[in-house]
Amino acid sequence: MKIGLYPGCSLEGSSREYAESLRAIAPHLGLELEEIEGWNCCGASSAHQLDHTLSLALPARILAQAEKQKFPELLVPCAACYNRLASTKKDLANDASTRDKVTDLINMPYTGVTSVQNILEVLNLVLTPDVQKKIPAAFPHKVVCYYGCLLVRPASVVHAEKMEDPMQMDDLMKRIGATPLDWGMKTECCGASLSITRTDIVGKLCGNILEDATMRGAEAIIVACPMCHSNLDMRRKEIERVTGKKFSIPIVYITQAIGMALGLDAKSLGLHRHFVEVSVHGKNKVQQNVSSPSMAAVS
Amino acid sequence: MSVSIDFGGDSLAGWIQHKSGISVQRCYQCGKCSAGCPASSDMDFAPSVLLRLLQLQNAESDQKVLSSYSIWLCLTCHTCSARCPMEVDLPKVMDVLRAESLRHKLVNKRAKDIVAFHKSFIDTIRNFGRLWEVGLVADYKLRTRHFWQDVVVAPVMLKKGKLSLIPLFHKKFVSRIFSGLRNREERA
Amino acid sequence: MENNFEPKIVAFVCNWCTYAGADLTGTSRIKYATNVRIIRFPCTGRIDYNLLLKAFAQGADGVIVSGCHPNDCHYTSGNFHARRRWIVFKQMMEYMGIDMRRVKFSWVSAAEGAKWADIVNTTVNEIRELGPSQEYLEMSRQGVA
Amino acid sequence: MSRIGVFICHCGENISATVDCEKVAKTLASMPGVAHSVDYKYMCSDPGQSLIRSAIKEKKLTGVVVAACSPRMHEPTFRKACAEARLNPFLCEMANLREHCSWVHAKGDATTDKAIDLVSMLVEKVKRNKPLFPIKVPVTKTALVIGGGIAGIQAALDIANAGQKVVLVEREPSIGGHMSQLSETFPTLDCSQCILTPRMVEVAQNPNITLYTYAEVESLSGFIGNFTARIRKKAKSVDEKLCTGCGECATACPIKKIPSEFNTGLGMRGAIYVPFPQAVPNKPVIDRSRCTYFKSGKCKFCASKCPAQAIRFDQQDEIIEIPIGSVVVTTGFNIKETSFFPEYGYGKYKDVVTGLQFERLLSASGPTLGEVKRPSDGTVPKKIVFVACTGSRDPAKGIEYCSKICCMYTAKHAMLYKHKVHDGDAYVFYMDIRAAGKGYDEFFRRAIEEDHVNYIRGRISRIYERNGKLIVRGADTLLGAQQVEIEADMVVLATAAVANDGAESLAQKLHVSYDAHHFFAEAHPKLRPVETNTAGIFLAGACQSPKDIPETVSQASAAASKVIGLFSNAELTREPIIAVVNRTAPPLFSTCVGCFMCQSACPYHAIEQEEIKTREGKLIKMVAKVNPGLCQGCGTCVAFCRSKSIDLQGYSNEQVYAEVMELLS
Ligand SMILES: Cc1cc2nc3c(=O)[nH]c(=O)nc-3n(C[C@H](O)[C@H](O)[C@H](O)COP(=O)(O)OP(=O)(O)OC[C@H]3O[C@@H](n4cnc5c(N)ncnc54)[C@H](O)[C@@H]3O)c2cc1C
Ligand SMILES: Cc1cc2nc3c(=O)[nH]c(=O)nc-3n(C[C@H](O)[C@H](O)[C@H](O)COP(=O)(O)OP(=O)(O)OC[C@H]3O[C@@H](n4cnc5c(N)ncnc54)[C@H](O)[C@@H]3O)c2cc1C
Ligand code: SF4
Ligand code: SF4
Ligand code: SF4
Ligand code: SF4
Ligand code: SF4
Ligand code: SF4
Ligand code: SF4
Ligand code: SF4
Repeated sequence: MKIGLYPGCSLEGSSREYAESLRAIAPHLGLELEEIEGWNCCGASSAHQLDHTLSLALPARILAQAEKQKFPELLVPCAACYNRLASTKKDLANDASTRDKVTDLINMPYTGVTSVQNILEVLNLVLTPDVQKKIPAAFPHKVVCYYGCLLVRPASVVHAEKMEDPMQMDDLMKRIGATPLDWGMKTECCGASLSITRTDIVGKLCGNILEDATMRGAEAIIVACPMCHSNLDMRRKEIERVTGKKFSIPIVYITQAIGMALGLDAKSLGLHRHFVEVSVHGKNKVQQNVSSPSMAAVS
Repeated sequence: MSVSIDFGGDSLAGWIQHKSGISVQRCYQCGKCSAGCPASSDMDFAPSVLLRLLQLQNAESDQKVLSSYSIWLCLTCHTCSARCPMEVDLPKVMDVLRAESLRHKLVNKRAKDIVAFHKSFIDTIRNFGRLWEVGLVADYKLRTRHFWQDVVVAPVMLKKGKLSLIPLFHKKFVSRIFSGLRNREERA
Repeated sequence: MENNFEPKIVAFVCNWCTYAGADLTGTSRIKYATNVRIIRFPCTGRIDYNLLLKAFAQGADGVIVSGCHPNDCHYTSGNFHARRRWIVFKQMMEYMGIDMRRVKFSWVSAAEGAKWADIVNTTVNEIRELGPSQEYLEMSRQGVA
Repeated sequence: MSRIGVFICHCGENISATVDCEKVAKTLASMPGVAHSVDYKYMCSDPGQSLIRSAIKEKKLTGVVVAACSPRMHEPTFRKACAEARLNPFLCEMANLREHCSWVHAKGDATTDKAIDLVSMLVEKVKRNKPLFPIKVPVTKTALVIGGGIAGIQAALDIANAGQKVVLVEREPSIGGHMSQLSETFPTLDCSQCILTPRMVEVAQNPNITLYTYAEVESLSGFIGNFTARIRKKAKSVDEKLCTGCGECATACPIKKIPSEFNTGLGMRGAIYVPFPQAVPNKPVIDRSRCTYFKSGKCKFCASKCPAQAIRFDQQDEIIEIPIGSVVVTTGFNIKETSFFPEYGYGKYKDVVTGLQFERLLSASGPTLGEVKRPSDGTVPKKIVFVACTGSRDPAKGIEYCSKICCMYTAKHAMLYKHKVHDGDAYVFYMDIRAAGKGYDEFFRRAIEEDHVNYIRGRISRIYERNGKLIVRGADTLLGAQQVEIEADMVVLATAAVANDGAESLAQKLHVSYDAHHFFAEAHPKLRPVETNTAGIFLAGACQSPKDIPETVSQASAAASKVIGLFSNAELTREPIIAVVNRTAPPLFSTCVGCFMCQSACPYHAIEQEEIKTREGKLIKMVAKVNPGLCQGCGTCVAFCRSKSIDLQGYSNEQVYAEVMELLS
């Protein structure tokens, strides 16, 4: 399956392991990724805070570009970008005058033919029983799946099948041999947009998430969003300061978990880039060369 | 003391309806939004209280809303709207409120960092076309003078290859959007 | 425009709401213009547009159709039919060359005595402004309609 | 040639003060067809009425117009006077000179002219009036009551005790409805079973009541006084005449793990079962979808243990037809399951229960014998949260209305819990307290003041489970919407009361209206609350809207009294103001072209299709036919008929056109 890819800024920067792991597993899933040309930032959680038109124009340009390259489908692995793109698509479809204003700004034709897909939708398609059979090293771990906000809300934009108790990620985990646990924080917010400015709030919210996951006996938290990942993985110090507790549970991208199940090596999945050591691995324990001297300074 | 703020002859509630089609009068103050809001306990007015203030439709409460800290703490997580029995789209209301707060220069003092951050973010996009995290943080620090914040994490990030010190320029992709927006503002 | 033009107006009203409302106008001694003659029907649902055409053909200058409020119909839904037919009504009447400003459709309940007086008075004033109804009368005289 | 008599009333000075009555009478006297025209001070007085009577006789009048007050006031008076003089009462009309003329206009020519118009208009009408005769329809004095909850029980008993026959149809194996599942009832806290069971037994024993349980109405045809009901008696697989209700069969049945409907899934039943010990009739039925024999052809343990040899595996559904005079619909309501509430756990957590399940846990005859225990592990919950308005008043979930009963039963639940678990904590999250009945507010205040239930004003955002506790996250809107988190052992959701399953299809079978939420619609919310729009069909209880027992019972008695009133006549007399489809000589038979526009327009389903056949039985055409039992005389059909084949007696086309012509002549 060939599909357009909009990586988004995080996947080039702080979350490059997400991109690395996605690219590493893609060939094994029969997924051919074609990166969209000349892409720009979608505006993420900031544009709409200050400027409504800008918050539509930035994603619209991306969508128009996808159209120009004739992508019927565009995979948007970052949940935040996905949310912005999908909601822009909806707003433009519903309101002709806004659409005119925005297409005028970006100076590109836009019809809305490209379908915007998040990582769960695409993985659900390509992780077929056939692929499953080929998985050499299943992923025999108790995990909790963390969806956060952006993959499930708002219902008018994201078509998650059960908004309060989504199961797509849990289902994918089962397919690679993991045991997804029921827990309380599946769709709670991690505080993403206040990550830099109110790190204390992020610390508190992430603390709740880590605590619940730990308490349920999960070995890892599976995520599909760079914002969730960086908050839960990199903000441990702040989390510990706010909660007064230490947490060692690793945060693993869904693509990394699938990569480990496929038996790919840690490096190609970018596991060494994590702040918190990834202690889970595929059944045929792959080499975990993740320890780096800086770990001590962080945790 | 209350300054009278002009919303084209309407109350702020009317303005919101005009801008977003949302009627704040639908809210029946059940508090379900505030109950689930992750930021509520740090807010000066819980989300449902903000709506109550808007329902009053007087200049004093309108001003309270626009100068509140709450509107800047809202994470746009949509927890509230997903569960609101009256289907009030609070995050959208928040978007309008923030724009009005800026426009009327009523931004809460405590929120200036948050506004600074969003401004830095947009500036980064304006300048580079894409987000360049080092640039964003530097811009933000210059704006807010919070030089030491995050300093523990950055070196680790650098070490783990999560930050790049040199930006790539993709400015051309967005320059038309920003110049278009500026022209629009000037025309307005 | 003739100043002392006294329009002839026919009111088709339902027995249960508007007729009773007009009774209340009387018992409350609220005064209104003498130009209106009420014809009683069981329900506005009974009124078909041919009757209105007939009235105009006979020289009425205006017509009032009034019944119960949407959910109060004595017969559950007769007035809904009347309302739904109203659209067709309107098109038909316009097609036949009747100025729709001469037709007033309203709801007056048994408790709205003052409203009835008000409707009569405004209708009379409006039709007085419009002057006598000529066109349809002419047409029907010439046998066009 | 018509000979119309015109009588102008002065009403003392009420009319004559502004209308020149003498002039009106004189003008009318010269109108063609008017044989007599006089004015008089008080027409409704005895001398006034005898003026009419003698004129009818002396002048051989063929019609009468009394120009006086509103016909809404004195039409019956004058019609009666005419009848006394042997003039058909429907040949009398009234012109309204008082309310519509003298009282609303000043004295003057314009007023008198209007009066003349009003009278002459009715003279033209009355010339075209036809003698009409009240319609008489016979009445079958048997009432059909559908649904055996407290509403059906009450209605059936009231009708039966008035000496009339009742057929009571209940689709479950026992009557009793939701009330039989309740523990104690607000606002008096008397035991539900204790007050209900005697009434259930009374139903079974009343000779005027025929009870069909495990039965449903297949169809209803006909009209008021003359319905025919087809009832499907589902096969119980037990011969009720032989069965003694000993219960050996249920003990013998190896299938024991079927969630009991009566115990809302908190208890189990067998494949052959009596829903609850006090059931009426207290005889089992076999649930064929669960019975091993019906699935695999083997077992029959029950039959082998039955001392009365009453088990009948070969029993068939039976359809019976019963003539019925009137129907009372009492099919009740249902409540939403916890699975309707994603944010409260999608029915995932065993200790999140509905109010009805909590009733079973409180009930002495329930699965825990009245001890409040958690369904998950049987421990006694020490902290319990009640959530009001769960799904009600929630347009996002499609239910805008207030379920009306839950404020009260939630107060009751919290109270009863505190009575049973003294050291327990009870919290109620609510939005408003709706406790408007007699003694209701006092009742709920008692929960707060005497039983120390914590009432918190706010809605719950979310519930999830952690370490065997239910984390309930709400807000206290009276404290600035401050967040509240409670670690509860159990949560009781006061879930929305909704229309019963099958309500919509039943309404369609009966031709009665229902609202957007499938509750049955009353004819008028204030003045005809227990009638439907279909004459002869009444309703009572929670099938009309959620309501509590006192209200249900009053409605049931009201509906019963309507039925009794109907049955108090040998035949029904109805005003002849109804529609008729014309009939002409062959070969046309009727100008009706069979378009049936009228049929779809009629709000009362009063128009039927009639086949016109040759003597050999060959179909000539289909025409419309009005059922005089159903027609209410609204005339909507007339306005729809393009071929002018259907007309309304008393307001015929001829009559109303004559009025218009005269007015504008
Ligand atoms: C949790 C809870 C607690 C309550 N507590 C109280 C209280 O304390 N005090 C109080 O006053 N009220 C209380 N109520 C309200 C009370 O239950 C109702 O007022 C009452 O049950 C309504 O009676 P009903 O006969 O109209 O309907 P139901 O009790 O629902 O009876 C309807 C009957 O009709 C039958 N039926 C349905 N459809 C058909 C069909 N198509 N054909 C044949 N039969 C059919 C059903 O099987 C049922 O037997 C409570 C309700 C709930 C949910
Ligand atoms: C301000 C207000 C607004 C309302 N609005 C609404 C509304 O919008 N909708 C609605 O449904 N309801 C409304 N109601 C309620 C409504 O008025 C009552 O439900 C209704 O009037 C009750 O009727 P009733 O016949 O029981 O009592 P009443 O109307 O009080 O009639 C009792 C009659 O008995 C007579 N009487 C009293 N004692 C004796 C005696 N000893 N001997 C002989 N005769 C006696 C009285 O003179 C009176 O005529 C309203 C009530 C109020 C106060
Ligand atoms: S949840 Fe909705 S109705 Fe309730 S207080 Fe919040 S906005 Fe208002
Ligand atoms: S969108 Fe904003 S107001 Fe709503 S729950 Fe999230 S943070 Fe709170
Ligand atoms: S008939 Fe009517 S108008 Fe005449 S006296 Fe009697 S009440 Fe008055
Ligand atoms: S064993 Fe026979 S007699 Fe006894 S209850 Fe069962 S069917 Fe009836
Ligand atoms: S035949 Fe059916 S009902 Fe009888 S005992 Fe066996 S399973 Fe039970
Ligand atoms: S009765 Fe009370 S709890 Fe039930 S829906 Fe109405 S207000 Fe809510
Ligand atoms: S509308 Fe007229 S023509 Fe058509 S079926 Fe009815 S009566 Fe006959
Ligand atoms: S008069 Fe009304 S009720 Fe009677 S048949 Fe016609 S439409 Fe039906």
